[in-house]
Amino acid sequence: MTSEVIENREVAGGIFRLTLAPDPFPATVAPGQFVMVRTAEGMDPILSRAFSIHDVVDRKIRILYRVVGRGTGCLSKRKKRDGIGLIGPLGRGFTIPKTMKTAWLVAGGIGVAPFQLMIRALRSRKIHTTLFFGARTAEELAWYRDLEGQGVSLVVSTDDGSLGEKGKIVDVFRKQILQYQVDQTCRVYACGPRPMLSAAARLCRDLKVQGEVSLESEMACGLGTCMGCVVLTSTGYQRVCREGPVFPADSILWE
Amino acid sequence: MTSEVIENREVAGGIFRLTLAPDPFPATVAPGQFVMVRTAEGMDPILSRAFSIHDVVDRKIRILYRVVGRGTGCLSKRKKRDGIGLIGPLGRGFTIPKTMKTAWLVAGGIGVAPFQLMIRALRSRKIHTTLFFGARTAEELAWYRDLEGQGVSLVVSTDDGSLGEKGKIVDVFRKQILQYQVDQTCRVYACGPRPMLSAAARLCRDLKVQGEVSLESEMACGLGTCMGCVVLTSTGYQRVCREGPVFPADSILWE
Amino acid sequence: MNKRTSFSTPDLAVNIGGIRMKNPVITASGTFGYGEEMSELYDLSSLGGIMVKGLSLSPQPGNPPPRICETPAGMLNAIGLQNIGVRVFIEEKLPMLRRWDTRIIANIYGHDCGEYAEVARCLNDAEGVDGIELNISCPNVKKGGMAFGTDPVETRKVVKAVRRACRLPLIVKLSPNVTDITEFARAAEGEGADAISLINTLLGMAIDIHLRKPILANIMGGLSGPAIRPVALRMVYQVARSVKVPLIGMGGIMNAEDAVSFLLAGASAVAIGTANFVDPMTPLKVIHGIRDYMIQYDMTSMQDLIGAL
Amino acid sequence: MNKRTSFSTPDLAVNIGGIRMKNPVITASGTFGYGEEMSELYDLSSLGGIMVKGLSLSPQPGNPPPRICETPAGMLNAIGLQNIGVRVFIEEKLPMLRRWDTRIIANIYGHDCGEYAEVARCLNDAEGVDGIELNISCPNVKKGGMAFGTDPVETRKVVKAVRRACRLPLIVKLSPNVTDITEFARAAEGEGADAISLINTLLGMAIDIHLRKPILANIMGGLSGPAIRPVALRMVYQVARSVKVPLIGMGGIMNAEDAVSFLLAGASAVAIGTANFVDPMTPLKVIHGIRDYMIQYDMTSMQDLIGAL
Ligand SMILES: Cc1cc2nc3c(=O)[nH]c(=O)nc-3n(C[C@H](O)[C@H](O)[C@H](O)COP(=O)(O)OP(=O)(O)OC[C@H]3O[C@@H](n4cnc5c(N)ncnc54)[C@H](O)[C@@H]3O)c2cc1C
Ligand SMILES: Cc1cc2nc3c(=O)[nH]c(=O)nc-3n(C[C@H](O)[C@H](O)[C@H](O)COP(=O)(O)OP(=O)(O)OC[C@H]3O[C@@H](n4cnc5c(N)ncnc54)[C@H](O)[C@@H]3O)c2cc1C
Ligand SMILES: Cc1cc2nc3c(=O)[nH]c(=O)nc-3n(C[C@H](O)[C@H](O)[C@H](O)COP(=O)(O)O)c2cc1C
Ligand SMILES: Cc1cc2nc3c(=O)[nH]c(=O)nc-3n(C[C@H](O)[C@H](O)[C@H](O)COP(=O)(O)O)c2cc1C
Ligand code: FES
Ligand code: FES
Repeated sequence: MTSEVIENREVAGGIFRLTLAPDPFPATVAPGQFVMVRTAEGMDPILSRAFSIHDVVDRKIRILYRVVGRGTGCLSKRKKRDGIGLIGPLGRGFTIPKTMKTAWLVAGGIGVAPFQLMIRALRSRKIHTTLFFGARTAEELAWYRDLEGQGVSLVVSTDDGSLGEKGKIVDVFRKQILQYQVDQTCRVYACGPRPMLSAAARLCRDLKVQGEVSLESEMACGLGTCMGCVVLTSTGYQRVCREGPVFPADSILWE
Repeated sequence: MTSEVIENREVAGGIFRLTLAPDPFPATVAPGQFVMVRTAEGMDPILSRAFSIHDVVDRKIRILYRVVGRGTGCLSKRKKRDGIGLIGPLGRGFTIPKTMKTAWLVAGGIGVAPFQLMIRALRSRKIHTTLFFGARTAEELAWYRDLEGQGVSLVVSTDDGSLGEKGKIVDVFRKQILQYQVDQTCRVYACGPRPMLSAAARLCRDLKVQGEVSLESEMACGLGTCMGCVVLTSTGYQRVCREGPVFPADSILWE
Repeated sequence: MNKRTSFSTPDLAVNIGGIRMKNPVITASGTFGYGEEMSELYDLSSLGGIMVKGLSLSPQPGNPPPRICETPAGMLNAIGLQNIGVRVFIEEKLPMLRRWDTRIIANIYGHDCGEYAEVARCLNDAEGVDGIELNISCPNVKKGGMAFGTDPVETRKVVKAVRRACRLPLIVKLSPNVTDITEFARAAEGEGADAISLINTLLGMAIDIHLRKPILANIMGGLSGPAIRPVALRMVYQVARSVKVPLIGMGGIMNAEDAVSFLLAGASAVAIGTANFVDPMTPLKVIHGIRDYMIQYDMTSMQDLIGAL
Repeated sequence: MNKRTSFSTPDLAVNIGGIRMKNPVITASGTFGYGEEMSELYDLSSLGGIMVKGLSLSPQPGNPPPRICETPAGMLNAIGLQNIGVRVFIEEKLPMLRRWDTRIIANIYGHDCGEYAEVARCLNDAEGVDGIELNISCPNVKKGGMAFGTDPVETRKVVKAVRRACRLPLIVKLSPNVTDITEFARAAEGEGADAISLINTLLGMAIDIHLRKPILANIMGGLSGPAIRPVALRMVYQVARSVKVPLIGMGGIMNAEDAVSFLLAGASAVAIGTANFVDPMTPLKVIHGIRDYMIQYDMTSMQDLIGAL
């Protein structure tokens, strides 16, 4: 489907928020799902890029992205009213069991992207939610203050200690969670770099709490047909784009 | 070298005028020379496109182009302040002998592009100049009224007769030139589609008047190194980008 | 020109070595799964045919990731033919696929001639497979794959073995990683192939200069996409001039213009591969575009178009 | 890491089969003319070397136009080796070229072994040629060209003939249009080649669907540019593992990262071809970029980089 750029704003150094009006608007969108985006007109780059759905407002889809390479570089130059090709929502998002009472969201850097929509879903179910958000520098975090007004507790950390606690967000999370009594009504959701996810998965295993991780992988189709995006799980290779991107933390063989 | 887009304006349906500020500005620019332009960022399309230098104003270079394919399509989307890669001026332009008194410019369609700069050169030498300008429709011609103020006689024709005379501009030119006494102080300059150029060349031969034609060809380098752009002349294959794009009309083997 | 006044819709039907297709547009093996996912996007009955992901006798796990890597106007893949095995395909996927009014072509490979033949036999006995595409050209598995497609003697052997094992229309898919593609086409034709499809991917590689290692876990992979189109088109042109069986052309076809150029070069049908990833609607657009082209040039049947260079 | 503190500039010098170059960046044959035009744009002394446009015994008119055609991330060319002939080159172009402090490598071809040898002999006797690159891989001339590069027996013959005819360092340039590139590399090495350069262009084709004819007057042409880079890189990687002579890698190198990947794959130098058309400053940017990469990873000499996968 096609979409129109409503806004493409740099919300922090190198981090953009892109608001798209897809036509037609998809029937359902679940937190943790993603879209495949044609970052450029023409064939350079040729493959679409996957982006978590950051938010849905007013029949618009938002994605949050960091400019790292060719695809995101092109995307950052798209202007208001440009048309952008889009497929989605795709994949399996986060699951929120009926009995759940407490959600811990652990985000590393741009891994925070899917949690805006997730927070909306959790709040509508009145689930007690804490977002642990780690980034390299204060600047990457500062813009995210809007989240504070949304009824979630926010714990932040930076690698350099320039804002919030100093250190890796998983370590901060570990310290805090150890003070809780965890049970089946709690769940951990993590999105970020792979080392962070595997650390979060280990923590979940140690604490015997259910965890879900949102993975990234090189994708060609995003639809499940190319078999390019697989990750090794306890049941063999699974497609990140179809069986994921969200997997039970304990199903991934982190090696 | 790089250049900054100052303006990229659609002056008629599908015809754009692009004003570029090159850095550094070239030492010399002669009418009939061209520039190689990187129409897109990235590699789609990968080759630069050649465009005649349409005009030079205020240390800016102007080109006039019609959107026909991928390259010109991309170019039409470049916005003010964008950076565009550029090489030039390149090639050999029109020659204006000292003894010249009368210039007949014959332009077909977008082939009118180099003649704006040419008219400036001719006028500064006080050479009596007539521009024969043919196009498919009135719209392609109408915007060019600015030329009328510049001290040149303007004769126009359209394929459908919607403006000026009806028919091919070479035929219109033939009819008029037959009324003149041609000698060595007259010269014909033609730019446009190949059939028009070969017709103009035949006319020059018949009337024994010197003619120069500006050719197009598929170009890779524009510099003379790839040997891709050759045209068959009486002295063998010559590079349009180096020995041309302007050739003596009688040197080309039109086949 | 006068035909134009009749406004008759051109007939896009083709017969590829016994497989009758309503139009010449097929989806290439490995780029369309078993059709399941794509059926969520559009009606698969629009397609001339579907070439399913390469099937082997037993299920295969495939190569470790990273399996794909983007390249200029193309991509490398080293999937390693991960698949569910021919038996599970027949039981679980084929019934679903049969619901669509399109031709189902099973792409197969084996580790040796016996295995190739065995896979073909299974499909022959199953209900609802319209043809077999013999993949002797996959660069991403050690045994069974490119070795068969880069040695004419091996090509002959494997085609002969499969030819004996099944009565289904047999398409042999050639590797472009050879000096003279026509030699392999003639070998396949000589052993009774009903059609030839070309090209599979070009063997390529990419390196991560910061990690200082190949990007693909498998080191090398197969290059596909528009980058390889000029090579594919050249091979189709060459092969069309050296065999009589119909050809299915593929390699970097992104739109109807590309498809028409393959048909003009001598292919009787085309397959869309990598383009499915770039725009999943490509096959439908190609079908419409071929029709428009035929109308523009007053062509009434595919015979007017195929090889009309 | 501790080396970093010395801030020593890395040494980019390489020795390619006896040709000592100040840096490993060469301009590829046929994409740089005889250097004349490019010398208007920058100081050619910055280059490691220049491979001049293919030279034959007598001047050649080349193929009729159209000779080039853009393709996705690449281009086809069928120049047909238009050139001024080796004697005119020696008399008119070489003296000018010698003014630059860079290595001049003469790319040569002939219609038969005798002619190849004769061209080599002319260059051997001339003053100021640093090496010979034997083009046995041009797809755009009927005789003399690809035929030599796609048959190992022919390859051996022509390399032997040229080896005998001249004492200059001899580089053999391989065709990628073969099943097993290492076979040709070993053949060249066996006959005394001092270095191997690869790859030449892939044979390709494009069609104008409205005129219904090939775009190139020559029908087929050679595909170059980033589109072919994965294939070129793979071949360099394979050949580096099967011969001992140094390699010059080329094929779609557009920037320093690309060049570094070829060096890591095992090339001792790189040549820039099509990129000269896209951005004539590419060779200079590549030289600087390689230096920056070496500084970043504390490499002091090219030995730290070549083959360091
Ligand atoms: C399911 C899924 C969801 C994603 N959601 C988001 C999101 O919400 N926001 C966002 O910014 N990105 C997200 N990504 C990553 C995104 O798809 C791009 O891969 C990434 O932005 C780099 O694209 P590029 O074209 O700019 O870089 P490329 O030119 O492809 O690569 C440039 C550099 O980036 C590195 N790189 C490549 N792929 C990735 C990757 N997947 N992650 C990190 N670095 C990479 C490469 O190693 C290379 O060094 C997601 C990926 C997946 C699979
Ligand atoms: C010396 C020189 C000067 C030129 N000056 C101008 C100029 O002042 N203004 C201008 O608009 N164009 C000019 N051109 C043509 C220009 O370089 C482009 O080739 C042309 O605009 C098409 O580019 P494209 O990328 O849009 O089309 P492409 O995608 O390359 O081609 C699309 C279609 O356009 C046709 N086409 C390709 N090349 C040409 C061509 N050279 N002329 C006409 N049709 C072509 C193709 O056959 C194809 O059907 C000049 C060319 C040369 C060699
Ligand atoms: C991800 C991927 C998987 C593929 N898997 C197979 C396969 O299983 N069997 C096969 O014969 N070809 C396979 N191919 C090759 C394609 O069918 C096709 O021949 C090739 O990609 C060239 O066409 P394209 O450029 O349009 O993709 C695969 C290609 C890709 C990109
Ligand atoms: C226009 C053109 C002309 C070429 N002429 C020659 C030639 O005369 N001799 C030769 O050995 N290679 C020739 N080549 C091949 C290049 O030297 C190089 O091997 C090939 O283009 C791959 O590198 P690239 O992708 O960087 O261009 C030519 C290539 C191009 C594009
Ligand atoms: S991206 Fe193609 S299967 Fe997941
Ligand atoms: S365009 Fe390369 S020589 Fe003219």
